[in-house]
Amino acid sequence: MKKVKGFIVPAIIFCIWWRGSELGLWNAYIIPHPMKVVNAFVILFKKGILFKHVTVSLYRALLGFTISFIFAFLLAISLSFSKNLLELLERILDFMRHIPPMALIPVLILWFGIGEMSKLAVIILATFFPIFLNTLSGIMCCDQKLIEVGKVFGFSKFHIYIKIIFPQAIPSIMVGARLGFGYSWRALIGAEIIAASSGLGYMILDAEQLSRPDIIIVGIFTIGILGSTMDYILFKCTNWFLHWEKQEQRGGENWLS
Amino acid sequence: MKKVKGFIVPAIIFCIWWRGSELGLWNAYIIPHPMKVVNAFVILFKKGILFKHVTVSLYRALLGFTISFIFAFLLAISLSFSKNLLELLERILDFMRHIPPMALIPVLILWFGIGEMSKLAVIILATFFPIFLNTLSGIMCCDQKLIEVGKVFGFSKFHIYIKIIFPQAIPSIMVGARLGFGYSWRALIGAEIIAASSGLGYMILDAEQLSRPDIIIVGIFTIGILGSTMDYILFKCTNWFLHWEKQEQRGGENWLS
Amino acid sequence: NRTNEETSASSVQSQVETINISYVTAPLNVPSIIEKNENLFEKEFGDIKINFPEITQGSKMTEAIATEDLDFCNALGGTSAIIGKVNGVDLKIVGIYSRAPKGFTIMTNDKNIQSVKDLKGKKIAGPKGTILHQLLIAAGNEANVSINDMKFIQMDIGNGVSSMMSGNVDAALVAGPAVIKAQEGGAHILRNGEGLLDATIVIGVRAGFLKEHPDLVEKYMHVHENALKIMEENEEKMVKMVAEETGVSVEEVKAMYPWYDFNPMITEKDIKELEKTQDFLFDNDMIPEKIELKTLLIEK
Amino acid sequence: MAQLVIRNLSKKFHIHNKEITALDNINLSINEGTFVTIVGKSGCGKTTLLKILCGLEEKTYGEITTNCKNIGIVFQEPRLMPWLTVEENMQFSLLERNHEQKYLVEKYLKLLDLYSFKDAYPSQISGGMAQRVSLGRTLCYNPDIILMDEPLGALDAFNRRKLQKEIIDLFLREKKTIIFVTHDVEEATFLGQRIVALDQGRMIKDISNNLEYIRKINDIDFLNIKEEILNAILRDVQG
Amino acid sequence: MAQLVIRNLSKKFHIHNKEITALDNINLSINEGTFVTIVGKSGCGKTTLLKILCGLEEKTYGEITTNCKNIGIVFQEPRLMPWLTVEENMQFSLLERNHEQKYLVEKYLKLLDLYSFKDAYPSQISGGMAQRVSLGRTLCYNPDIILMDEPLGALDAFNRRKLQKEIIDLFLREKKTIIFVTHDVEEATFLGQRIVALDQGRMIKDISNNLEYIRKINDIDFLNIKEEILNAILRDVQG
Ligand SMILES: Nc1ncnc2c1ncn2[C@@H]1O[C@H](COP(=O)(O)OP(=O)(O)OP(=O)(O)O)[C@@H](O)[C@H]1O
Ligand SMILES: Nc1ncnc2c1ncn2[C@@H]1O[C@H](COP(=O)(O)OP(=O)(O)OP(=O)(O)O)[C@@H](O)[C@H]1O
Ligand SMILES: [Mg+2]
Ligand SMILES: [Mg+2]
Repeated sequence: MKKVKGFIVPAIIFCIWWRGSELGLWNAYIIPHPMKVVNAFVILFKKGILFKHVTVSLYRALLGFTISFIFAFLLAISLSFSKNLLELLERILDFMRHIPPMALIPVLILWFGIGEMSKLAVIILATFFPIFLNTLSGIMCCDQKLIEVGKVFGFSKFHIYIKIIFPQAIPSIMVGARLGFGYSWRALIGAEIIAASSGLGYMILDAEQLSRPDIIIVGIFTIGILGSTMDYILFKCTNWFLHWEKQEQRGGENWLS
Repeated sequence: MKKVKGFIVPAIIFCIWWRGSELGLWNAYIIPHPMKVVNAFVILFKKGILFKHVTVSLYRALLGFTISFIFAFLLAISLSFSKNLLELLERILDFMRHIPPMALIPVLILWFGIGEMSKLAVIILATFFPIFLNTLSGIMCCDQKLIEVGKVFGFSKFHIYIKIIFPQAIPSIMVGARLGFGYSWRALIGAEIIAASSGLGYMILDAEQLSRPDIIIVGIFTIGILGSTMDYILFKCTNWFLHWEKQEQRGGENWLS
Repeated sequence: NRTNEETSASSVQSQVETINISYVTAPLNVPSIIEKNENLFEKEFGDIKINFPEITQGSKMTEAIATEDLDFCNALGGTSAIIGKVNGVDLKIVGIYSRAPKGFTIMTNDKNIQSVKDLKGKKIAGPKGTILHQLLIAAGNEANVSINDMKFIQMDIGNGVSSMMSGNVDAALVAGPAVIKAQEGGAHILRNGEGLLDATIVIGVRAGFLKEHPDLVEKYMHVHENALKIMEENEEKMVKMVAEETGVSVEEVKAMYPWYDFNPMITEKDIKELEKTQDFLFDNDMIPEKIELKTLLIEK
Repeated sequence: MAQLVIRNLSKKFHIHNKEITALDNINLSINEGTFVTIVGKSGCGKTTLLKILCGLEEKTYGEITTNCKNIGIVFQEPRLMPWLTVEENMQFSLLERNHEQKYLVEKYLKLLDLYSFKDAYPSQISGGMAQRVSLGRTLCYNPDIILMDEPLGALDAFNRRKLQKEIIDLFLREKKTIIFVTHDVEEATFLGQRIVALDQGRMIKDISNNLEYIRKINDIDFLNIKEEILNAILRDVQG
Repeated sequence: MAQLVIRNLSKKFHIHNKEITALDNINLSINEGTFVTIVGKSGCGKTTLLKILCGLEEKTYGEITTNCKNIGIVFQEPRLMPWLTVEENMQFSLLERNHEQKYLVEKYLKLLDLYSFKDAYPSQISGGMAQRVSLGRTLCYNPDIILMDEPLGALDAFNRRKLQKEIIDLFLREKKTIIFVTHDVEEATFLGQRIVALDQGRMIKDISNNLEYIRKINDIDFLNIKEEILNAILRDVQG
């Protein structure tokens, strides 16, 4: 029942789209009739083109996300360890946080070439900060009283992190990770500006250049549906793995799932 | 002293840049000599062009951020109020979260034209989710025991939110707002693809078209420095306004500031 | 259909309040720069407000035409015009903006590459589905190098030049001021469009607008011709204006200006060029079908 | 007329599929202006009963009727807002701040010996102080029925006796209904007009205590009542 | 040889620029295997003293020397990890889990009457149970010196007496040094071999209590010692 509810709004939007197209309420060039989009989908699907693009993009987004997650996580931990490092890096990180990755593409090409590396770099630039900042804030806002318990038991810093800080910071880290994952997907377009010949972002860019709104819409739907499905699967697994249900005991609820 | 520390790393990077350019370690077409960039800056500054672009972009980013913040905040509150609404909207929100705003530009043009509205829409699409998700999670993870205190005192939902939930959710909301503000800036490039004739994003795009890497770098620096300065000012003010220092009593620290 | 007629009928009576003309300065759109800087349209159209949205990408311009956010494309690549029209954008060509075979080039930063022949097996970056792409294929054919023997990499001009300068690709397709900048950076031109194609850039108008206000379209063309006249009369002053606007030095503008033929008349040769362009697009799977080019041109 | 009637109240919890009967068929009818103490061992269901009375916990079975809306509770843990000072915590329940209420807050700050700490944050005060702040917060709320869950638990004998007397004073002055939970039989006997003993969720004793305030803890009647309750609870332990 | 020597220990706090002397020139030297109780009114500095001893709070002045590293503390509040069950909380300090330690955890679970709640989460148990879990957690840690900050505060008389006896047993069996903080003079007298009374941060009494375990609370010697401490604290109140 709960599952069904989530599809009411999309269904309504679809109906409006259909009727509106039939009645010619909007420009068919920009928002083509659903049937045209379905046709484009069927063709792309049958030819295996869509599948190829999806695998490539999935690979890029997941890899970029994983790398960002590892880096952001380690950096957040290091900075929470050392106030010195925090002061040393905060200015430059804050600077980086405001730079549009798109503007850096020439520099990325110079450093990483036009292969996978520079595409990954764009994805990482878009993904890094939500994970980093949410993890850092989760760690920093941890209940001092519980940390004291660990200190008294002579825990090493490592064990204090593992046994006290992380369990508390998990809600924050999860928010960061989910945001980050969303941005990984979104960054595909930016990433695949750089000399791509496959991937969903490339497919959309190419369709745009060739004025094929039906393909653009197929691309948008594929990215959106695949993204939210991946997100759902990924975090159901994580939750299961982390015995997340225990969090419920604390009054925390798992949003949007 | 602490302030100075933050500038060590940028200073080192600058030195490397300078020396490397003198020695011709990299392609001057992509990373021009610092002096060339400074010259470009001086010219842009003297002519008042930079100032014009900055005001326009600042206006767009701030307006987009403000609108996003208000919407995200209100939506998060509504969803935390009503489980029904949450279930109704979660699918579509999760879908939206993964769509690249760049892919939506044709649709945005159709709906909002090529004026300010569609530029704002791109910024809002990029800014909305960090604020929304962090606010929602902050509200949801609130300590149930303290909420019970409010319930016993017969507080209305409104007062429970005002007096118990928000003060606790503030660290989360702040993370969301800062992330969101970062993405507002970053989105300028994407936004100013749409028929802009001023703004920092336009300046960079234009310089790209005219192959002027020096101007691109001036643009990157202006965006980065202005962004982190704005962020600093904005949140110092907010902290002051919210008597943030009280948070320190809880062991929470204000990161990156 | 009936609704369409009704709306057009009602808007015939309504006075035009604003006209939106896209403003594109690249590669070296001298007439547009003059028109805007000298307020030529404002002078001609009187009370009507003129907007100059800076939409530079061809596909974005056709989108804006489709959504009626744009009335004129001051300089639209022939390829974009055809692609848009094939996909259902109601667009007409009212004149030729420029022909500049020399303004569109294949460049390389590699001393070992001296002719198009050497591009065999090499990586070439450039914008797909554009005049430059067409140029590459045509040049390849001329030198007996099939496009399949080259590694074509889709990129816009700016990123393509960056990739070439940083050695990540062997050659790039370049047009406009970037040619000069790349030359300054050490790259050299392998081949330009001379003898291969005309690089036709057209002036486009929204078909609906044309139908309702043919008089305004005529006025537009009149301004355009006027701008060309002003250019010839005050060359020194105008070159300076152009240099300022594009960030290119006066000498460079003077060097590039002769590459461009701004005669707005649509000649038989131009139509042939457009046919050639359409063939190129069709042969390379970038349009699903061909159209009768006449439907794209304004009826005389 | 009874102000609060509890009929056949039961409460079951589930922990990992194991059922726990926290309250088992409780029947109580409390008149307006009575001082009831509830005494029992750790885990016997005292807190659960109070939580159900003030609506924070659902009952599994039974009926509760009351004619008053304003029920306040002092929680077992202080539950102070960490971002508010002692004074701000005290006036937490007051949505408007007029002269009268300012006076009230000040009064309780002094009464509870907290005045010199009014600007301190919860993390800066001792455990006993925190408990006093929590008590003061509910007193400032000024409810019709006051539920108190071991409010004097963390206090030393002196402070404890002093506050017991203050609570009796408050009771005599304002004739509020007070339901006071404690694990200390002496405290229950010292305070309550009616003493209810719980064990494993069941009511095992419900006696009235008509001794006059302030009671003498070495008085023979006092000791008798205390003994009776003690025996009831102890018997239950052995039986 | 003294295991723990405290010399001229002082601690000052600042609340809004107001200086508070929490500890004022404390001198104590505690031998290995002694049971020390520290008694005093709310806010007299008991918790602060323990926190400084186990290194959680900086001292303002003075010196502390000790030859043992393993100091455990039972906090005044339970401080349980909300995401762990009772059993997991009990074994929280144990980084490896071998047979011996499993046995230890089980032993204390039973001893503290928590065995049937071992799978419950902190939010599912009563206040008294939580305090017992917290006590058990530190006992499982098995430190050389055990600091206890009112560990029996939320317990009813029966559980309290039972646990007091268990603590004495533990002490007699393992000869640990125990520093036990309480606000209950009787408890202090019942447990301590040496009783230290604090008031407003100053040591006002330091007497030894050589009565044999288990002590009788109606014994005349017992009552005398209790009286002596009570008087010291009371005198201070009046003076
Ligand atoms: N972190 C702190 N910041 C400021 N003042 C503090 C802090 N911790 C304790 N104090 C002050 O030190 C004094 C002693 O506090 P302490 O917690 O040691 O009392 P206590 O003897 O444990 O009392 P109780 O029996 O109520 O727990 C109190 O006045 C308290 O306000
Ligand atoms: N939320 C809950 N979920 C599951 N079991 C609960 C919950 N709250 C209380 N219980 C159980 O109900 C029983 C009674 O608990 P309650 O808190 O009422 O005891 P109490 O009399 O207040 O004890 P104490 O004096 O130790 O505070 C206990 O066995 C406890 O484990
Ligand atoms: Mg209780
Ligand atoms: Mg204390």
